[in-house]
Amino acid sequence: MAVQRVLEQRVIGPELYALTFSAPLKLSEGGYEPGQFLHLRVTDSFDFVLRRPLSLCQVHVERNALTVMYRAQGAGTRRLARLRAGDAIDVLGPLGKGFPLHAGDRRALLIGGGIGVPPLVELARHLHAQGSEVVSVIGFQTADQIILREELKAYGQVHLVTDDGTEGVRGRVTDVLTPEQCEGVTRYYACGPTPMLRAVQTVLRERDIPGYLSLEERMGCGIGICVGCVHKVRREGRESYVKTCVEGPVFPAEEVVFS
Amino acid sequence: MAVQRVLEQRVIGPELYALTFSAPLKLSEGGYEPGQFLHLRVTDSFDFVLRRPLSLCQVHVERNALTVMYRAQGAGTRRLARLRAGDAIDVLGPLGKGFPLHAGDRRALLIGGGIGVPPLVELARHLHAQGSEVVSVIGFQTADQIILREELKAYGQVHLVTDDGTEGVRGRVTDVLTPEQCEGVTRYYACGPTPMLRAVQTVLRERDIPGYLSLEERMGCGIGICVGCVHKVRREGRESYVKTCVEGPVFPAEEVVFS
Amino acid sequence: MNLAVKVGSLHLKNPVMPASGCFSFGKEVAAFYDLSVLGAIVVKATTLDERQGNKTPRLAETAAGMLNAIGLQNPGVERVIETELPPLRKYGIPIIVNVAGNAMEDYVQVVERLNDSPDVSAIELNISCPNVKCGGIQFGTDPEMAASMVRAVKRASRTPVIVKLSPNVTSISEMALAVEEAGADAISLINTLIGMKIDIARRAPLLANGQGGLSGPAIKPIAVRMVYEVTSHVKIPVIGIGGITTGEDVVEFLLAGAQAIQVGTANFTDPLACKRIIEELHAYCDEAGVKDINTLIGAAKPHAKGRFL
Amino acid sequence: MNLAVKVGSLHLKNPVMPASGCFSFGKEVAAFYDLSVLGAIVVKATTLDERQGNKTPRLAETAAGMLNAIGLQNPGVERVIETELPPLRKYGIPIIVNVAGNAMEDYVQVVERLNDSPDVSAIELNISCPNVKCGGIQFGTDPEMAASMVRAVKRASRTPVIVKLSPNVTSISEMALAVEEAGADAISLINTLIGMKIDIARRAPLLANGQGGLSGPAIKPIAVRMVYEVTSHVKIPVIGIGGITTGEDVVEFLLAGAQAIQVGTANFTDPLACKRIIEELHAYCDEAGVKDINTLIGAAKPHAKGRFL
Ligand SMILES: Cc1cc2nc3c(=O)[nH]c(=O)nc-3n(C[C@H](O)[C@H](O)[C@H](O)COP(=O)(O)OP(=O)(O)OC[C@H]3O[C@@H](n4cnc5c(N)ncnc54)[C@H](O)[C@@H]3O)c2cc1C
Ligand SMILES: Cc1cc2nc3c(=O)[nH]c(=O)nc-3n(C[C@H](O)[C@H](O)[C@H](O)COP(=O)(O)OP(=O)(O)OC[C@H]3O[C@@H](n4cnc5c(N)ncnc54)[C@H](O)[C@@H]3O)c2cc1C
Ligand SMILES: Cc1cc2nc3c(=O)[nH]c(=O)nc-3n(C[C@H](O)[C@H](O)[C@H](O)COP(=O)(O)O)c2cc1C
Ligand SMILES: Cc1cc2nc3c(=O)[nH]c(=O)nc-3n(C[C@H](O)[C@H](O)[C@H](O)COP(=O)(O)O)c2cc1C
Ligand code: FES
Ligand code: FES
Repeated sequence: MAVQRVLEQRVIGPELYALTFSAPLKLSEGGYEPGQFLHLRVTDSFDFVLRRPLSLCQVHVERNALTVMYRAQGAGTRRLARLRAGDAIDVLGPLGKGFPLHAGDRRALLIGGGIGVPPLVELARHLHAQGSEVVSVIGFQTADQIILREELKAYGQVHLVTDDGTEGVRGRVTDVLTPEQCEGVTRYYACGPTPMLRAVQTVLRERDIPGYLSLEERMGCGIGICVGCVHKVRREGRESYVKTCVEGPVFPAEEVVFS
Repeated sequence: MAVQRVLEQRVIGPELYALTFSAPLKLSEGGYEPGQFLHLRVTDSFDFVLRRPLSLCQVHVERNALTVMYRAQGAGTRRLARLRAGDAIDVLGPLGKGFPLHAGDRRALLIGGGIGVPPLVELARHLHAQGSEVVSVIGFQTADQIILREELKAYGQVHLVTDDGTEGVRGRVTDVLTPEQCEGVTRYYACGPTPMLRAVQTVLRERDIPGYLSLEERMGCGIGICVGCVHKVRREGRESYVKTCVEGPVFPAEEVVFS
Repeated sequence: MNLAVKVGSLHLKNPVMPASGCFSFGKEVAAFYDLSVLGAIVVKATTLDERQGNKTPRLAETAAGMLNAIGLQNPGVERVIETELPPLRKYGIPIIVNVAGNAMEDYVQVVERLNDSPDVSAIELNISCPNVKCGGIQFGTDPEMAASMVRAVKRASRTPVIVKLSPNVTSISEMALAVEEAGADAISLINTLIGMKIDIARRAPLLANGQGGLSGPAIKPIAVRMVYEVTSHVKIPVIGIGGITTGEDVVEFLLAGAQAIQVGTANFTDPLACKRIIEELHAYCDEAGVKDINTLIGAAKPHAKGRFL
Repeated sequence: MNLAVKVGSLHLKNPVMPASGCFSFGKEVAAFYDLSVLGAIVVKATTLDERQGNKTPRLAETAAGMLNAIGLQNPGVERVIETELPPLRKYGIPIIVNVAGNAMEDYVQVVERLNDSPDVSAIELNISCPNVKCGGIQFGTDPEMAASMVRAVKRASRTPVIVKLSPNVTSISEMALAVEEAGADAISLINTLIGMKIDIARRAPLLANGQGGLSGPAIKPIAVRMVYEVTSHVKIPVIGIGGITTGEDVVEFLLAGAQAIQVGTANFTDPLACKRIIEELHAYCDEAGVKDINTLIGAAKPHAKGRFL
């Protein structure tokens, strides 16, 4: 953790922002995984006693900088959107367990919904680098919400879905997960709203494809001391609440219990 | 009240600042008195639910701007000190009753202590304009705290006092209020810390000189609705608490009761 | 769109009114906007005789809130009736007079005197002021004393009696049930929580009175909880108070079960607060497609009729 | 300069310790700094059997504070003794175990089990958790029940018993006197205030549990007042808790009468909070010329010995 400098704040859509800041670690030495998150202090005001978790989206090794992409939906993210280049920002992380890579994977399916897409970019880069074929299925409410399509295309095929059909296929991401489409997929990785994750888990369990889900729970500390961020998992037949900030946010799909 | 623009923030000494912002009224039409105060909202954060009262120090009719001078002593004024030209600032006022002018006054004595000096500048200008002779006695803890000496000199003689004698006379402002010095004074005006006001009131009552004291009480609303800012006054033999924000901050010295 | 609500027999054009002690008797704020936009007006606590209140400092700022120890400074019921209330007539909105005192007889006498004023629409019984030695807070923390006070005042009053409760109790529902049972027409809550700030430079309590009442956004979660809890137990209407600063805050209190709300501390931060909040409430209903604000009341409760509107 | 204080028989190298539930069992924060800088460590509430806690969302942010409804999730006393406490030994600081349960027997059994652990320096009796149906809060609001609980636990415990009080009561002094009389070695206060937030989009309480406990800077004035009040009534030492974020906040609590303090929510905002606060406290004493921090304790009270130091 340390106070970092904002390098850039870019508007990437309606209420959508890309924030780039100096990294709190030496990126050339590694020490991060795709799927991890950064826990950002909004301001030094008591208006925000809790930090905001945002997924690591892009890593800039040359500049030793990190980019997160977010929707300014509530008070804290709206305040973050007021940051400008040169401002200070208190950054904790990268935290948590990211997406595990499996060297032998031939074909990886990446599934992202809305503001769940950002962590997939760095993942795609890593998968591509290890020689896995990357296929992305990304869904948005409507055309103007689309983010990161070009970035993902750099690593493989991208299937676009919108709720209202304004671009790409009309429908939900699961509509694209047909048996044909899943042909040859050795593993999937999904990040997005809970209803999407639940649907993806069900469909791909039927197709017998193992995968990972990145969960979104409200976080207090982000480091495992408040026990606020738990999600239910089933391990060895036993259900229990585990902390998504340290044991997650990414979990093997078969462990995750949605209630 | 309205959101104004900061035009300038100037450091004028250790933890001392001069803040200039666009006026919430048309200054060329009057509507303000020396000795009134501005009630500034620190930020739009809940860290500061109360505004901060600062005396009107200088009026810039050409730019339609106002200057306040203040010491960044607590959290709110320290936050104000972070404002920069171009920032927005929520300004209520000018509020309260300022220093009344008496056209016939030959010689006016202005007494200011520390950060109580600012409202005397605009007062000196008005007194000078109406033809009164202006003599100022201003006291500071130490030399580096001295503010507004030159500004006051533009309107008359200035006697400087410091607690530690680093500049001017060593001692308290009351040490300068000798019978000789008060010779011919028709009225006095004082602003500064309560112990100073109390001492000034005592000394000048002995010299039979009428005057005004500008009181400093903690304010909530600044407009008369919270009854937080009261001070005791004696009127027609009866003591009562009156609101310094609407009936003051300036009161006839003979009314003011210090307990 | 309908913003009008009823609090018992009082008809309010919207659920927003200033809280007692945070609006004086209205005339100062009238310089900022036309008070007829308000749902009602609640004036400063009124006692039988004039009171000077506590020594200063009376105010302190705290995180997202403030402490006050005014000590019920007011000109006494005679002058309130003679000089303070008549100018409010022209706004055509209900005038609620907050009543305080020491002994039960004081309260009853004030209420009787208020019966003679044509300007009073309701009284708000302040049995919860933490800032005076004998300011009625004992009536606000003991259910039986509260009930006997309410019975006495109800007998005496021509107008509806709203009982303002203190949050400084183990069970707010018990207090609420006691005053409902005793005949209260409505309940308002919460008054301030007892707090303190130490001036570390002087090594002494900052307020001259030592402790004071905590108000502002800091206390909102406690107020919402108490409104939710009380409205689950009593049938009389509840007026929510505590930290309300925006139109969305009003919606939160209505959803929790409040029939109307009061705005206190926010008036100090922003003299236009009540007017702005009414406008924000209007805008919220517009955007959220709320045709009648009454459909929001209690809608956050399980099985609430309004829940799935 | 001396920062060391005593809480009964416990010797602390400084008055700063993390609050229960806001530091888990220490190992996570140990990745950020050496825990041996702390005055003591207070671990998460421990119950007889493992508990899963409440559904999510368990957290909500409020003005200058937060609500939590964790519901005492913990691995149970066995695992706490076996796996959580031993790694803390190496820091050489007192380890205080916060104990919770439903019935009195639960508490007694946990305490008896803890007697066998060489790592436990004291227990903190949590009779004030608002977030579980039978989480002991009934013991925290009734002086007689609290007293009988304290007597039973004192009989059972090998180590000193600190009783943690709930602020959700009409009279905190009455509670404090009852537990002192029953043999408590020290008192810690305050636990969280009961609050609620409504999610206006969903028109339902935001927390899965409905209500939760309010903590953070918002509650500091209430906590300071209660510490001031309780230390004016009891003779046993009091540990102050509530919204502490800076070294100056610690000074405020000490001046109000606290012998030591705990830091809760601030650990979430800043994992280094306790360490930073200790450094700030050190710097404050340096600047203010405080040679022995004990001279600050209670110094804000009238006629306090330390008042004019
Ligand atoms: C591991 C993780 C990674 C995330 N990555 C991203 C990302 O890359 N881009 C992005 O736009 N969003 C991401 N989110 C969601 C993001 O954290 C929330 O949108 C954000 O915290 C909301 O804060 P706010 O100030 O806008 O809302 P407020 O309502 O003011 O927030 C109040 C509190 O609730 C929490 N909260 C509110 N909504 C959510 C939510 N949906 N998920 C988790 N906490 C919430 C806040 O963190 C805060 O503690 C991620 C969440 C998690 C858990
Ligand atoms: C009518 C009037 C005119 C003033 N003019 C000036 C001026 O021109 N320049 C200047 O430097 N100061 C002036 N002051 C004092 C100034 O208002 C305080 O220094 C300032 O409010 C302190 O705020 P803070 O955020 O630094 O302190 P904090 O301690 O954070 O303030 C907390 C609360 O206490 C109040 N408060 C604290 N100290 C004082 C104080 N000494 N007087 C009044 N309220 C206080 C604050 O307004 C706030 O409500 C004036 C005060 C009054 C009443
Ligand atoms: C300065 C001040 C004075 C108050 N005076 C009274 C009063 O006279 N009578 C009363 O019933 N409540 C009084 N209150 C309490 C408020 O009416 C209200 O219940 C409380 O402040 C909580 O609301 P808020 O958080 O919106 O301020 C006063 C509050 C403040 C801050
Ligand atoms: C997430 C969370 C969990 C808590 N868990 C416990 C607990 O297990 N036992 C307990 O006695 N208090 C618990 N508390 C209360 C704190 O120990 C403390 O009393 C309270 O938060 C006030 O301090 P603060 O304002 O510094 O947070 C918890 C508080 C929070 C915020
Ligand atoms: S966010 Fe605190 S334990 Fe996970
Ligand atoms: S500051 Fe509120 S009445 Fe004067």
